[in-house]
Amino acid sequence: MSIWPDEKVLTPGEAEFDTVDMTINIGPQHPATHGVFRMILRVDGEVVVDCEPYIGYLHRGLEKLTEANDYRQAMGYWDRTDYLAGMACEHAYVMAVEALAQIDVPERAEYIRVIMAELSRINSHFLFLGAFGADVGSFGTSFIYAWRERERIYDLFEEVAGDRMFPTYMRVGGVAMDLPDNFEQRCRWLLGSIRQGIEDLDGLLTGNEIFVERCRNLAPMTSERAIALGITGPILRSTGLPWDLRKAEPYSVYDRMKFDIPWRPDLQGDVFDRFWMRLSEMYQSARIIEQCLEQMPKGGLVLNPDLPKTLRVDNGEAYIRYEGTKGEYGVYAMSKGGNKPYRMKLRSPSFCNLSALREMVIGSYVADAIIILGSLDIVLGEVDK
Amino acid sequence: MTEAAPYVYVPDFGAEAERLTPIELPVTKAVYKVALPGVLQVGADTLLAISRKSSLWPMTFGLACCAIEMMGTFMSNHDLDRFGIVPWPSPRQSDVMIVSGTVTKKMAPAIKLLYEQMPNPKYVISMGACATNGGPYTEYDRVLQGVDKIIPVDVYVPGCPPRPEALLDGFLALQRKIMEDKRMVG
Amino acid sequence: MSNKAPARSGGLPPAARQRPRADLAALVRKIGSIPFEVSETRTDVDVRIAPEHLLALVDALHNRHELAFDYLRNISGVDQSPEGMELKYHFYSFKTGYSLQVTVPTATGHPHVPSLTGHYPAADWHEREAAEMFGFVFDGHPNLRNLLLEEDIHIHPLLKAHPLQAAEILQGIESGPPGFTI
Amino acid sequence: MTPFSFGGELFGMWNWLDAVVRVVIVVTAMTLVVMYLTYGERKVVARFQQRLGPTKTGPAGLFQAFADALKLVAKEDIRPTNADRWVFELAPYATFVPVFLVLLVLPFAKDWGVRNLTLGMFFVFAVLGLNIVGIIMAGLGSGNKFALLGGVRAAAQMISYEIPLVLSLLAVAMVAGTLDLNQIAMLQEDRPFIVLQPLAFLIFFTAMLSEMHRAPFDIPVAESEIVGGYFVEYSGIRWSMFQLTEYASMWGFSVFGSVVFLGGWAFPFGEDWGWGWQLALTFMKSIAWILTIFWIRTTVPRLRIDQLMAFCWKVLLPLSIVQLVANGFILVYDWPQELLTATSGAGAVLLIAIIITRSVRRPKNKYVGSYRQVGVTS
Repeated sequence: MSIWPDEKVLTPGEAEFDTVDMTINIGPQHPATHGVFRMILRVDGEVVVDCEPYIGYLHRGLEKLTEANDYRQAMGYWDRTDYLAGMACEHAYVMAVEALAQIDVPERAEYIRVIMAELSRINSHFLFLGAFGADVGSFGTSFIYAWRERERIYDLFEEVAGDRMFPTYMRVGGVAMDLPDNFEQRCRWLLGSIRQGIEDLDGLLTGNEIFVERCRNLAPMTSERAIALGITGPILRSTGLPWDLRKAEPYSVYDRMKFDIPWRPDLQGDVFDRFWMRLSEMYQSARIIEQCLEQMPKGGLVLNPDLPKTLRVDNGEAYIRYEGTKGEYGVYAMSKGGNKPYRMKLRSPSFCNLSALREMVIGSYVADAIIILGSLDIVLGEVDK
Repeated sequence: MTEAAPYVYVPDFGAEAERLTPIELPVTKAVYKVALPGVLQVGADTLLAISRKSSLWPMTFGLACCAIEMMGTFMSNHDLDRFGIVPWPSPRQSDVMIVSGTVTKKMAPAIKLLYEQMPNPKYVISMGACATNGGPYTEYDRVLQGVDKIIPVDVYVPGCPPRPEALLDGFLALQRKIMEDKRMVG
Repeated sequence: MSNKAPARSGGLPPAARQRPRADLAALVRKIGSIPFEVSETRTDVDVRIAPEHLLALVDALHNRHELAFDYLRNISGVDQSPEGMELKYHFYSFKTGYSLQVTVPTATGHPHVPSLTGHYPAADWHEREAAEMFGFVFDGHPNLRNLLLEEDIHIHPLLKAHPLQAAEILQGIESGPPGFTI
Repeated sequence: MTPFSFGGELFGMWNWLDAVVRVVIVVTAMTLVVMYLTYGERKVVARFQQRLGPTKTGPAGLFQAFADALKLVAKEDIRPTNADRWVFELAPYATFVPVFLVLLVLPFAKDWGVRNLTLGMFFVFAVLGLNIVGIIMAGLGSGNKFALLGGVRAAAQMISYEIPLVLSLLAVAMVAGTLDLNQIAMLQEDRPFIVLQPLAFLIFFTAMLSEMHRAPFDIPVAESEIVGGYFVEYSGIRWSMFQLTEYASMWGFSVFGSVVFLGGWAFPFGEDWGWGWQLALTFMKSIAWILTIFWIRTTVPRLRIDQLMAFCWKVLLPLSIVQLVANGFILVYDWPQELLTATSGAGAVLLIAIIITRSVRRPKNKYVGSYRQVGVTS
């Protein structure tokens, strides 16, 4: 009979009523896998018995190519890792090189960098809201609402830095060019439109009975288990542990910013809490941007004037931990003289969060496995490096 | 510590060569081309070409950063639905495959399989520098230097990532191409 | 406005000065039983230890109350080609806020390192990636298979010995030699 | 008598020829309506999502449906090797026939329709069960795991939702007293049955949505989970048959629903304004019905298979049985008709309350990590 899966023939010892586990291949091409991620689910009826994730379909040799280019050329590879928040990855890479080469960054450039990084964070969270709505089934309406704001943020990036997704706007020692003069007024208008966009998506999804029914109490996670598995970012905070690198180990000018980590007494790390966590984090990012706009020194340089022609860095190593959009975006850099980095390792948050997928998915339904994968908000460029 | 023999690095690539063999398209003859006499075929060709041109269904198949720009083209700012272009999840019901992103050698067999699953009058748009010839990742040997090494490509869209307008222009070019070679297509 | 940005202490992000590193180094030295040296990198305290004593050190770091390193941040391999390969572990403790780097050098032809999956489940994928990219062998790892490359491919791309691929130029459209050579 | 009256022959033709002509009229009307439903859906859903639907093909994209249809006809139809042949090929026709049979019985105007069976509603119940067979054939026949899952899910969903559908229609039949659709429409001259039986209307609407796998119940066709459900292996003309079935059943159910609940051709002034107004009435009501289906489809996410079954067996079924019992008492002791509206209205309010309370579910907070007591915050 053609319908029975041929993998497991009923051995005589088995009772004939014993159901045969079917393996489903949620293959590299699947509308809900946000890119090229493959997982083989062993399914008994609708319940997932075992899940084997396969990654590496987008392994483009980030670390090998960084060693083949010098410090300034390699930025083109690093902002293509988390391609939803290009500027945030550039910020981390540039901080790593500055820590190695011990270069100072002017005050105004720090503020510009924080504004751009927080806008990228909002940008990436908007795509999460859109994609998650589509995974749960609302046929793209949440996608379209999210994209209305993303296009406006991309327009602002284009005005400031020249390109929508990967502007390579940040330089070692500062920022490429100063802001256009109407930037502050444009940015305030954008923040208003972002807040309106978040309320629209909040209204569409959060209060929806079916959405809550699908996501509440699904794959809950405790703080200890999350820490042991290496999960960081919104997923760790949604388990109730308010740990954000921007507050735990503040870098750049984050120690002057007043913002709080979204926290509720009844957080239990399930899929709904992760959604709620990212939704409320966007309000905090908007708050940070407003404070940056006020505290930013008006004039002044945006690039360190006394930078050497070719950047040569003597022996040394550094590990920069940066609060990326998905979690702790760590850059381990080692240099042995010369203008090319000797070794640059990316500790990618999606890679670590994804390693916990198997534990969360076993025991849930097939439809839930897709949503749990969506709630991890992974970006394959970062997972496969 | 005894001086161990210097570690000789011998890469072995396993069964990779035959996984990456390119696909040749079989030339097919449409029924109406055989049945209808010559003069009527012209009308049928134009009608079919117009209908194919104005209802191109791409497969939702994003590989990397270009996929985000491809999604941006489907959304309300640069609406592809105006041209009758609706993204469809399954390869069986789609006729355009947009290869948007870096094609690695691990992903190549999957792309070939998807291309074979699509029904016959099918087209391929290679979006972005990575899909066209490896883009910024040319020096790494795990990346396939261009998707046209494994499947025949109709339209190349330059850029890294190309702007949504560039992909829109790619679709218009594909529509012109469909209208031009309407006689050969089976 | 003074156009020179106010000097900050040598470009080090404030995170590096977050916790006084002197007393972390002192605490670590108190683990007397194992031979290791403590030094400083630009951002963390570094402990250099041989692979045989790694498990003992990790036990001490994980279980001692005042150290309590319960978060394995990152495992990166480094190919110091003439004298063999190194592994860099980064730990962080949520209770005390310390972060520590452990360096494990391995001999040239013998890249065997004990696996930490017993203490930290997070180490599973990191170790598989390091094993695949550099050729380390982690003893005691549940399933040490290829993660980022196909199953039947046994190459270690991040080794310095692995060659880069020559960029193809113009794929044969030009009849004569192309204008430039790399 | 209007020329197309049910009983009499058409222009004096033989009986069977008259039936053939009526069927041909209904088929052409159906294909036209289905074509413009696909086009309408894309336009309306695009409008909900702040974008323009198809505008380039034809004056305002009007020929989009023809372009799609012609392209699909000229597509190469693929049959996967491990699909068994005849089950795979006959599945689309097996799903289409029952949906088309429903259209034969519906009264579009006073006596207009192919045949007016005195047991019209009973005929619709009987025919409804058949298209499950076609869908299961498609699911199991195409030898693809996603299709298998889709087919089995569709079977479970449609069989279980048929019972509340039938019970809610029985409640209306009790109130109307007849099963003849034409009579039912005529009885609603001054007061549509939705006023008398709001709970039956709600149950019918949800059950019908799940019979057509639309909106929150589109689990067999969930493209984000099992890519395309049971018709994942179909391409070209066969796949367009499935689309035809889906939109035809949507149109059929809208007209049937408007006849039974919203008064069909009779409600405002059907009797005395002639068949033109009656046709317009049926058309307007079914379009309104279809617009709500599109609206629900774009905004509401998808239910999971076990929640779907729980909702049907634990909520819809008991409510419809209570509804039947209440109707029985009221009609036997012929208490005033207003009591019907009261009981049914209370049931409708209860159903909506049950749905709303699902959205305020508290987390089962049994996972309290030790870090929370320590209160480690930075």
